[in-house]
Amino acid sequence: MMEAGLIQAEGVDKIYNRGKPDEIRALTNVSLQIKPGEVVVLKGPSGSGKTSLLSLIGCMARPTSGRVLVRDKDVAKLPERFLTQIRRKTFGFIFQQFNLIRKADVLENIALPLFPCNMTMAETRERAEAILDRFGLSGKRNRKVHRLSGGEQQRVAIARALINNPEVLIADEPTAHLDRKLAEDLAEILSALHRDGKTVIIATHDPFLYDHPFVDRIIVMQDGRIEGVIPS
Amino acid sequence: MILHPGILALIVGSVLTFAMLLYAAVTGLGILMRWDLQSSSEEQLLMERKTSLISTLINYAFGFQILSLLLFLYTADQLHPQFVGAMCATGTLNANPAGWNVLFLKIILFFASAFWIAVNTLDQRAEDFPLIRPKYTALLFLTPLVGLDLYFQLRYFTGLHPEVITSCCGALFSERGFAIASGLAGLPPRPMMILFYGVLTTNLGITLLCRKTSSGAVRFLLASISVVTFFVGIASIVSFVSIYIYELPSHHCPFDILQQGYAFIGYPIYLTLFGGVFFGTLPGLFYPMKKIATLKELIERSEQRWILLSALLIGSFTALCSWPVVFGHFTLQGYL
Amino acid sequence: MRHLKILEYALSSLLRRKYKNLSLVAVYAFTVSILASILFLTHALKREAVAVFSDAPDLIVQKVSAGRHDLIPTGYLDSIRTIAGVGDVHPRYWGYYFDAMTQSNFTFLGINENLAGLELVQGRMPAEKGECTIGQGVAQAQFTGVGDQLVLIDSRRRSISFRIVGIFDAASNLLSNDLVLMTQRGLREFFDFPSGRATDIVVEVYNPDEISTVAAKIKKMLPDTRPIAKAELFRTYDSVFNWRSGMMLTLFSAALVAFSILAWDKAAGISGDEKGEIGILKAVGWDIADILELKFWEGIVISLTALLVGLTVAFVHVFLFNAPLLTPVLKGWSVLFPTFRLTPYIDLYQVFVIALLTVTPYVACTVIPSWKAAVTDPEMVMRG
Amino acid sequence: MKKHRIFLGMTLVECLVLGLLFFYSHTVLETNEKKLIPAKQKMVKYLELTDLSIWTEARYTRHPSQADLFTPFQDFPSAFEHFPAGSILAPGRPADSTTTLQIRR
Repeated sequence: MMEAGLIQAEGVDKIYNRGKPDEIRALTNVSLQIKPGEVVVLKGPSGSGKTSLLSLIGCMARPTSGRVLVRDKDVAKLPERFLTQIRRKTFGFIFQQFNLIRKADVLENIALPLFPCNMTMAETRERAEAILDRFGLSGKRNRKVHRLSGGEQQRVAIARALINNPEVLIADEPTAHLDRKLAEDLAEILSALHRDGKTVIIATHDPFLYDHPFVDRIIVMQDGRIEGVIPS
Repeated sequence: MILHPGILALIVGSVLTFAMLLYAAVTGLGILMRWDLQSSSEEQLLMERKTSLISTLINYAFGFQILSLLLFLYTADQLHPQFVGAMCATGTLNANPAGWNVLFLKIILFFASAFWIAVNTLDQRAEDFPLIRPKYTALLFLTPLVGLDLYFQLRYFTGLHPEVITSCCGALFSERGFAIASGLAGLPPRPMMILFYGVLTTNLGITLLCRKTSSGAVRFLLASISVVTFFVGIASIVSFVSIYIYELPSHHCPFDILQQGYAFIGYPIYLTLFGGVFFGTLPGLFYPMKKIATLKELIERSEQRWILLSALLIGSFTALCSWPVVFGHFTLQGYL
Repeated sequence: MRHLKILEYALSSLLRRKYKNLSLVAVYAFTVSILASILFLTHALKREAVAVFSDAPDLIVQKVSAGRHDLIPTGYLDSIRTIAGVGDVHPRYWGYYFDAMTQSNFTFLGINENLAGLELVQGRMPAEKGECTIGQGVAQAQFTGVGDQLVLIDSRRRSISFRIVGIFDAASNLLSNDLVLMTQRGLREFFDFPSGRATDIVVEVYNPDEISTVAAKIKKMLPDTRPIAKAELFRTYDSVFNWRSGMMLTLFSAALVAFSILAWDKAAGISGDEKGEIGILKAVGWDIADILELKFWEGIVISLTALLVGLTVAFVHVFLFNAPLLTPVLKGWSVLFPTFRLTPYIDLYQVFVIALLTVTPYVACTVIPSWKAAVTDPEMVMRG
Repeated sequence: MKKHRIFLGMTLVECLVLGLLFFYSHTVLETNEKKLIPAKQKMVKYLELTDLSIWTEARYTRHPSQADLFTPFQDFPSAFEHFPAGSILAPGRPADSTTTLQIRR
């Protein structure tokens, strides 16, 4: 198997509410390829289709037409539960909003992706604790998430994305709600992941991120199409 | 109609189950008509998601079916003092012809829903919904059965007039009777025992053979002998197992063994028989589906488990039935 | 393992909305306890009747005249004695008495003069005409005790006083509450029975299997009579209490329906908060099946807790406190109502029926709404 | 992450409490069956009683097994229903219906 085939999109269209008055054409004939270990930035103004493309790549949604291949497996036609399985094994997500469960505590939030997995409670806990340590959150493990500061919430969200030890990290506008200091922290974490050989896909229009040295490639998007690729 | 709490529970539960299955069937009809795995329309996506709802609904319905089979027998048993001459559940069932229909339907539903769930489980583990059409076609047949069950239950319970004299189970299961059930008791114990052990040994033998070969014929044979085992098993319980348990030469009632007085021995006996027969028929039933590429491996993996389970359950059934025959104080000598 | 973890998550998700869920469990447990109280109470009464009446008369022969129960000629005794398989045959003398002062009904029963004392009586049995033994209810209504006089008005408006020689124990209230026992002679004089008549006739039948045959023979020989077999007595009690509990269950099923609506509403009206949560779960890799399992566990936790609590409450209510909330319903217009301590007869069947009656509607009410929540599009979370 | 243990533990405790109550009922039952029930049976036997004395307001509620279908209307021409006992008490079935049936047979 070629290295090239980690994630591949071929002529992907995505249309929301097809056949209805509020039909939206989000992506048109998008093709791209992402190699393992690469850091790719999707750049473009809001509404250019970045998020739609991320959800297709991340197996959150299925394309209207075209193919999406994850490790040479066509995921476009898989039933939802298989998509979920692939998503759980392969991807970690950092959302624009942190998407934490507000009233639950830190430990629970971090362990969220592990609940439906087949491992013991102790093992789940162990893994959550390890990742808590790594992000310096051990002291706050029983704190409710909505009582944490923005930066801490950000770290909880990242820790949750990494707990399954995913190959690919997908981040959608990760710096949108962060100040400069926290954005730098995030960039630090992302470049560390890059050094560990993880694939990172970021959608952003924040110059601080896409001009950052760890970025391998910038894909420029406009109106649901890929306008150009800038290898940096 | 007798306003009995058990009857209320049965009817409430059956109405709810029927409503659930009706919903499932309507959805299933939509799936049968518009299913297109190649399409990525939102409608198709919704249908795919609905399949998981239907699985849940049927799991619940099946769970209730098992409980309602027990509850039905229990209630029939509790009601027997209301009927002149009725000495156990048999008498209550005789009080209205619909009673036996309900019992048979509930047994059929037990197996039918178990099969549906087996098919569904397998189908859900394959990536391309290979069995979606047969599955939902079967659902269209399962739903009317549940409706029929509800109908017969209502007919049975509304038609129960406590004044009517029923033939008591002594009369029904004695040699003089003419119903099917009395025919079972009429089967003489000695030949029945020979038949019973013969069939069970054959069954276990074929099961072992199944573990060795992957031939389809052996699997069909196992399925057929399992069905035979079911009827021979029930007939033997009526014919001789019951009298060894009750230690009375004329008491053939197949329901009394479910009672506390006999240490609930009926539950393991029926459970092992039903379970063993069910798992015994699965390999034969699924054999034709091995043609489907995505299912072949799944079936082959599950098959070994089914065969093992069937052997274990049938083995336990034999042991449970033989226990009172071999170790009980009661002997049939002099009655034969 | 997976199931335990989803249970764990279900619990913390329930705890996050603890007031809402606690109130749900409370209402649910209340419904269960009402239904269970009814079943426990009626079942215990039924079993008590079956246990206590095992030695009731085999056959009672009443005379029916113009469709009404009438006094029976004692001449019938000899006709009945001629039937094969019949043992002792003797008349019973009893009747009702309305006590205007306390506005209550008593049951008068005439007994043989030389009846031995019973265990559940303080004092002794009436041995001569002017004596009586009374039930607790009568004693309380009249504020009397052993040694006092019981003054009654007979059919000629004469007041006649009886000396109370014994009072039944409270333990036998369910049988004896309204009884006034006097000698047969005393009773016949009091009610002014026509000579040669009795209230009804008790027939002993040697072989219990022959009771219905004997009954048929009596009916054929004396067409104006109505034989009542012991089995019919049991059947009456069985159906009275089944009917009664069934009726009450039907009445209280309104509560069950109301509760189901509450459950449906609770499950269907999922708040934006919960919806968001489910979206997050789906986004981080929970499948529809996992979320349905989560909802299933939530349902199990709520219904199991409510069921167990409800059953316990019902048990305490019925058997430790003698069902104070249900007695008004049972009691009705009876002025004399026995304060009885029920023997706690319970079998698994009762529990099974209660569980099915209460859990099934709840599960049914939550399944479709929870599925609706489970199919939330994970992509929704990406878009915020 | 111990909530499931607490829950399972609590459920077990609840089951235990219920079990103890049932066990208690069993012991009460035993003592009653040894002492009270035989005494009551004896009472029924000697006094030849046929009914429980729960509702004393009318003949058909005081002696359900001795009354017939007409009894409710015999007490008084425009008799009140003896609510609730009368309304939720299935009237005694005519006892001779069974015997006549048997004669017919």
